[in-house]
Amino acid sequence: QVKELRIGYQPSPIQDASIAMFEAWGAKNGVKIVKVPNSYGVYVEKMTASLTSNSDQYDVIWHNDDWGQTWAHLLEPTDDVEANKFGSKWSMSPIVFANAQGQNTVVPMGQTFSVFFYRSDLVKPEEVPKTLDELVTMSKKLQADGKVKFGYVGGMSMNHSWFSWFWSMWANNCDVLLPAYERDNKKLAEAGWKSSLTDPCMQKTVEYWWDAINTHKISPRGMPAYDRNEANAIFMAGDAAFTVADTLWWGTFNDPNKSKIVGKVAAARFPLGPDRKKPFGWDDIWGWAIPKSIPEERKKLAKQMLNAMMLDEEGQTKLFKSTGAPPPNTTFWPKIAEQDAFMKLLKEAVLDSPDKVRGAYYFPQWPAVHKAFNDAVTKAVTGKREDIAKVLAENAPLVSKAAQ
Amino acid sequence: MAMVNRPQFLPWLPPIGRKTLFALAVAFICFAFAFPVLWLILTSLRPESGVYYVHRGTEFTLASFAEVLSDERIVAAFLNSALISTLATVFSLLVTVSSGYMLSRFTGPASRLWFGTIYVFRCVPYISWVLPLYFVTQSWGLYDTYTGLLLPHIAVHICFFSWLMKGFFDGIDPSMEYAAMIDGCTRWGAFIRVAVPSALPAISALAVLCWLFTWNEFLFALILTGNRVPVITVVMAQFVTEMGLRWNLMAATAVMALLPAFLIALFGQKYVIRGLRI
Amino acid sequence: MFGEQQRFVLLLIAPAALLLLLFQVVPIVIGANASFRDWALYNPKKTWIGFDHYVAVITDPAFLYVVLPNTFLFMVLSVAGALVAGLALALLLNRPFRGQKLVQTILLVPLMVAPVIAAIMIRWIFNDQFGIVNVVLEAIGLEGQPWLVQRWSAFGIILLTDIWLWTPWFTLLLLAGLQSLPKEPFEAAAIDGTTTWRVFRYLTLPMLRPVIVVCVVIRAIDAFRTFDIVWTLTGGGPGRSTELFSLYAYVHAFLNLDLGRGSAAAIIGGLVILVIGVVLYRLVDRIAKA
Amino acid sequence: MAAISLSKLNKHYGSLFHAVKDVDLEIADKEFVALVGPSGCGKSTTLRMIAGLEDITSGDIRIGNKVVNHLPPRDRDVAMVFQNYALYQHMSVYDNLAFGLRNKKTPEAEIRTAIDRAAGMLGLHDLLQRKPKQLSGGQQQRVALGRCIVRNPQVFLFDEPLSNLDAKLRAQMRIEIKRLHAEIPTTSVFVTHDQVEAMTLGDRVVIMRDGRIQQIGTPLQVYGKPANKFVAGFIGAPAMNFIDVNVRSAAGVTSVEAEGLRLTIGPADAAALAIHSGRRVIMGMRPEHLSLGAGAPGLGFDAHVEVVEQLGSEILLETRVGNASITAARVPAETAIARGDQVRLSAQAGRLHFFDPETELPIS
Amino acid sequence: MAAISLSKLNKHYGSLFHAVKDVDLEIADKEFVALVGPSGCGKSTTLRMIAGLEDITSGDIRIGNKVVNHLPPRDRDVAMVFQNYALYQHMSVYDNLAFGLRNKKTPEAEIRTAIDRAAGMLGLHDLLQRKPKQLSGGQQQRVALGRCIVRNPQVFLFDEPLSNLDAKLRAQMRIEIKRLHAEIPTTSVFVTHDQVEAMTLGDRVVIMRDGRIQQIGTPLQVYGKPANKFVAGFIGAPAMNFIDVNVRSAAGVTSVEAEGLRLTIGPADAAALAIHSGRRVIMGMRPEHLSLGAGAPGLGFDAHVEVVEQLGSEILLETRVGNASITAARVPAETAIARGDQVRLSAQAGRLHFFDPETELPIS
Ligand SMILES: Nc1ncnc2c1ncn2[C@@H]1O[C@H](COP(=O)(O)OP(=O)(O)OP(=O)(O)O)[C@@H](O)[C@H]1O
Ligand SMILES: Nc1ncnc2c1ncn2[C@@H]1O[C@H](COP(=O)(O)OP(=O)(O)OP(=O)(O)O)[C@@H](O)[C@H]1O
Ligand SMILES: [Mg+2]
Ligand SMILES: [Mg+2]
Repeated sequence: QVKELRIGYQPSPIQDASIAMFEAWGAKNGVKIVKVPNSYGVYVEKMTASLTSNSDQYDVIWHNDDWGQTWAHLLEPTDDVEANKFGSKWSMSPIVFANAQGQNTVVPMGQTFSVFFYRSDLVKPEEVPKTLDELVTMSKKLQADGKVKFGYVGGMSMNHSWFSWFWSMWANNCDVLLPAYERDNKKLAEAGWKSSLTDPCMQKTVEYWWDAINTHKISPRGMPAYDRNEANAIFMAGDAAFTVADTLWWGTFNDPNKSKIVGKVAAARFPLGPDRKKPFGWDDIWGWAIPKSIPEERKKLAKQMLNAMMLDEEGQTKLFKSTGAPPPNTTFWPKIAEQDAFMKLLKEAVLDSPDKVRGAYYFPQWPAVHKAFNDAVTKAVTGKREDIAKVLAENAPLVSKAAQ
Repeated sequence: MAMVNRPQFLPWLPPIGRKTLFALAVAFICFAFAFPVLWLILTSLRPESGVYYVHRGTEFTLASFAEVLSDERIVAAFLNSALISTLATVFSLLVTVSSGYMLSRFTGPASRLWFGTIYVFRCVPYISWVLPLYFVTQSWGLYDTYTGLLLPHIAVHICFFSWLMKGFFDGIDPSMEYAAMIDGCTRWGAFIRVAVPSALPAISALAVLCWLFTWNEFLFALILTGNRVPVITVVMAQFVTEMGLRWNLMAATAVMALLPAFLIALFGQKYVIRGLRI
Repeated sequence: MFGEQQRFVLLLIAPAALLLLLFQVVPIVIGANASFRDWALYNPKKTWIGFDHYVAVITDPAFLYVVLPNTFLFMVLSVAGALVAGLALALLLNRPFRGQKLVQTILLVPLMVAPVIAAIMIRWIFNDQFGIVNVVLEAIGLEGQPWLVQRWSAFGIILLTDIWLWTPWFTLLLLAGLQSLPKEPFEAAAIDGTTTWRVFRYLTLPMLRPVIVVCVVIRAIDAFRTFDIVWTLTGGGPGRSTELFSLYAYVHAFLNLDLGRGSAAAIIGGLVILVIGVVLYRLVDRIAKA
Repeated sequence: MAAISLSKLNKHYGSLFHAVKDVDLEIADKEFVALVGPSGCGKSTTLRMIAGLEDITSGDIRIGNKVVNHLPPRDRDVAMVFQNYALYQHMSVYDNLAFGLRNKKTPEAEIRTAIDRAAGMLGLHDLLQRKPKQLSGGQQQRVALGRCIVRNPQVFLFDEPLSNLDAKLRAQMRIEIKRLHAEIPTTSVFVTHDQVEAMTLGDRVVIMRDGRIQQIGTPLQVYGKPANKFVAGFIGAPAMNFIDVNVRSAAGVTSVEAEGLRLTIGPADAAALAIHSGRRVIMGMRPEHLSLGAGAPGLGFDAHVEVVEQLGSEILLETRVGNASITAARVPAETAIARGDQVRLSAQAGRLHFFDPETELPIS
Repeated sequence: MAAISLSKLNKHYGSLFHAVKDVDLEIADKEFVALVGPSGCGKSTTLRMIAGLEDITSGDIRIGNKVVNHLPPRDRDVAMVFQNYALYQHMSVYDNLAFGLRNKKTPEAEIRTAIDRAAGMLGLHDLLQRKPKQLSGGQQQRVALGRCIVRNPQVFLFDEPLSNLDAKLRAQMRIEIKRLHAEIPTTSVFVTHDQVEAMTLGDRVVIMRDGRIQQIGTPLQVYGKPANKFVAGFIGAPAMNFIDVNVRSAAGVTSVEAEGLRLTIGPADAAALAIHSGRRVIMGMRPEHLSLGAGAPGLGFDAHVEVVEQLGSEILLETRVGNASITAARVPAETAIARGDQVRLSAQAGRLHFFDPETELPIS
């Protein structure tokens, strides 16, 4: 009987590279790797339904921090995958991936987070804006010189809030829920799932974007509706000097087939707002998980495969080269950084940053909270400037309510 | 043709002006109508760096098509989609022609009940339906199989098509069927050998529409298939990834998917217009 | 004879009824069942909670004051728009002119693309930066608009897309209807000395009315359930201002993974359209019989 | 071949509408019966019950002594010609004719012979490969007849088969059907609303009204001795003239009077009329029994010509007498007469009909 | 009111089909002309050209001395009644009648008066609020007439307005139209394929065939002196019998012979026939001019009865003489006669028609 493992995933460069390692392992160990791609649009809902109905359609599935807690009780603990110890301690924190018994349920696939990209042909490294105000002045200067049409373009609409809303919020020492940066659900509950929308820091953030769009005109008026495709398209067309995007896009920005700004891109730390002095990094992982419902021997086989993947240095180096995502095994990072300037930069700007934030919250209501938050700030930024406080105040209870 | 069928637009214009104006108006309407699709075609021919700024730059390439076609799944998906659309069309019509016939020819409580059922279920939104459908197909072992995709596709059409078929049969004089029954046919014989052939124009109209609907259907395909039965819309959807949209590939695939639909619509429109008289 | 007829009637609908039962009724019943239970997708406790979800939905101000009005407005405008456009095009195609066949084929184009693809295309077309609409506007010296961040322009674009998608459908049905109208009343009117407008208003329109009403009922039901183009074009934004009822249900069931709440919302919507449909259908019946 | 017998036949549509009421009718083997009556009187319903296309509410139908109440149409061995022919549009004429036989699994060779014979009889040989749409009305009608003939059934049923044809063709097809029945004598029921067809075709004529049979009789009987005023008015073209008259019996002479008219009644009718003396009765005069000129004494009256209809062979006059309209047929074609003229008409003795105004039954 | 004149009127459909050929016709003011001919002969096309519903290929149409060739229908001041009535189904009878007047922006009060008058004339008063679907065929027909009357046009055009009615109603509406024309004399063109309608309604009858006019004349003229064999066969019901006969002139006596038949020809026809002696001609005998019995010497012949059609008032006989079919009308209803009988028929002297077999023109 041929041994086989079925991988439920969703086509993207990182996953493709990771699965390539599975396949290499499979070829050596006589295991057939069956790839079952899924559509992004319905991945979570279909996978959730599949997990709760105890089907054994998949042996290994794509996992993500956003729904780490939603699935934790449905997944096989992975504490016994030995090489997991090489994963990033921060990213694999129990808050994100542990089940009720405190067991880890993920094996990392790669680090995914965004960085601040700028046009290295227009801005010297030392001129890169360090603050939000500098971002405005620098942008205005570049626009006035006719170098670019806009200073900053980034995703803002729901599901792409990270690329503008979240980092700028963090840069103002702000967060979706209060207390800021808290991810312990118990403490958040104690605080009453308090929304930060009424906090002055949030008003500042919204006003910043309102001004950027309407007063300074360093960002396009349509930006509040942009998703990452639109923002990146404009950046890649050379129409903007700055953006925030996943590190993954490093490869794309430098692909002559896709981009008009090849070799003219560099990355840096996020500019900071007035309320934050210390720079920060933001770091999450994608991972693999094993459904609880599959037979024991396949769980074992899957764990063997994942363990091997964690130790596959050649494969992980390839993964980074082809995607720009730091590989899961942290012990390989220094070596890669020696050969690769971008990795060096990522290490400095993000991975080694002492001050890291988490991109999401880890409880099942997070999608609802995220949506309520995004709806609120979008409404505020597309309205009148003097109404911003009012709109935020009106919407704050909705965010808290969504969390409960 | 009689003159009265052509009342003149803008009678105060000289004929030449009227003709030009008419031609311009028609050209504009056609352009506006076809524009999104023309633009899609143009997009698919641009190199990946130009798929958003389509108007910037004049390089055109077939690279996206080449890339899409190099994926063997895409060919399979085309064949699958064609197969499923065709089968769904055939079976949808098989079941709805008879159900529409029943609604038209009989007026008992059974008929009223059936009509009510159809009507009620026509009103149910897909959202409350597809996810439980996923549970159902999964627990019956139909998930990601031809059958599991085909049967729901047929089920979607039952309400709408039964309703339309009823209208068509209402327009066909039943005496032909009576003649057949007197000529020694059973009711079934009369239905299959006489009523169905006379409804052929309507049936072919529905066939064309059904084929197009199924070919372009997204939601069911998305929810009910994995990798064993790739269909064209799902393959297209897979270009939407967590890391953004492969718009050039999606556009190229969509343009290729347009071609069979275009041919069907081109050759089918005659039957559609002839058959859709309700 | 009676037995045979009974059997015949049942057999005629048996395949359709069976399929309907298995693939529509059963799932819908499951959904309906979920709407009375604590049934989160990731953690289906399935404990009975009665009408809690329904209460939650109908007391949700967003549902009452944003979603429902949006949905009704969308339904009315979309149906009216597609009807007017479809009627105009049907009248155009009903007269012979050179290239009539070609024009007819072009007008069917929206039927040929998957609505989702069309919606993505239209979203790009109306992008404020690279969208061709703004490019053209700016080229002729007008100010480009950020179409999708303003409530009414976003709503308008959704409407436009929906109308574009569905106009061919109206055109086909109405053209078929026009072609089956008897021509004598029009000749009689020509002799009676009628103007083009009066012919349209007093003859064409009333004679087409049965077809129009059937189209309207069918389309109204579908328009009420519109989902994918809105989801693709605006996702209900900016800030929920273009959210329709099916998006509301979708967000709850699919995004928040709360099948119970989502189903309850969907069922409430289904009941609403059922009532509208029955009223409209009565209208059809009355008009058809008049 | 078989006799048909209907007894106490009733048909209700829904609970309110009673379409056919207590119909009793015996049709002999090989007899040709014409069922006639105004639109909506239940003729088609009756015929369709015989065919088995409509279930019966109560009563019995026998074909050849077998009760067929619950037999499906295909087992009754009847053939039917429909008003709109009901040809199978998607089949050639040949296949239309062969359809019934193929249903019985008749060998193709036999079918060919049967069709050959029928086609010869009806002159369809050149049309066998055409589709019904490519045929004229008369040709379609012949195919519909052919379809019945080839099956050689026990009973022929006709539901207004000629009413879609124009006058000339109708007369011609009438004769063809009559000839056909003579060549292949088969029990036949012919439904029509045209009394000329009923009279010329039927061995017997059945007149229906509002679901009830009014009279059953040979053509001469229903023409000459109508069972009631309705039948009298229905049978005969142009229709019988009805005039309200007062009966006067004086000095052994019975006469009837109306405005502008006073006729002396012959002894045969006088006896019956005598008891109505001084009362109002309805007098019926057939147009063909009125002639121009003085005629027998006491039977003439003056009339004012309103419309002159020249048929070539004769003239029809629409006249006014007092406030009654009276039509006269059989005026010689060459007569010089015009609208507005005053003419003298005279009735034929013994050809007058009288009806009781309440019961509408004949007085005799 | 106005005369109509058609001169050298032609109509081609496409390049191949020549539907109306060189039609010349003068219709006097207030005249009622009936246009009759078999189906497809171009009657409707001619009428529609007069109405302006069809463009003309060549020739001229004048209405009241004004050439209207290119005038749209609404400017010709004509009114038309269509075969299927063409009522506006969704409007009440009142609105149907008012529609034409409202087009002309006539004040509502005037419209009311006009409709009142027309409704009175046609007995429509109780129906004004109904929809056409709620009316019987005859009532719809009346509304269609009313719609024309209210407009008080120069010309009335009728396109087979009666052919959808049943026989009884047809006869009645015929009289109504005739009466109407007497009350409101208006130039009228009436198209029909039924020669009875044409004869009874028309002041003059125009017979068309294959797009060409065959004869124009009063009813008596076309009946008594048909311009060719086609007209002879077309006019009169039942249709004229045609028999191929050989002319024999011997010893001053001219006779015609066919199988089973030998008739001596009277002096009037003999002269004309003499030059055809020894050749074949076509003899026409109208059924109503044949009578049962011996008749005048030399005019009788034996016939074999094939079909007997009892009309009540008379009998129609279909007989066979040699290999010719001969129909006889006017056999008394009470005659005892049956299929298969041998009877003696005799022709009326001076009522025989003879036609040249090639030209089909009358020999006289
Ligand atoms: N299916 C039906 N349901 C209800 N009423 C019906 C039905 N079929 C016929 N009727 C009614 O029954 C009556 C008799 O109908 P039938 O068809 O027998 O009349 P008919 O004498 O054949 O008239 P016609 O000459 O118009 O054909 C009519 O009043 C008709 O409206
Ligand atoms: N629009 C058309 N295109 C081509 N041929 C036509 C058209 N209209 C009529 N015809 C042909 O012209 C001929 C004359 O038609 P028309 O309608 O005038 O006949 P008609 O004498 O009125 O016959 P009917 O008694 O059947 O109404 C017919 O052979 C018909 O087929
Ligand atoms: Mg009937
Ligand atoms: Mg005609």
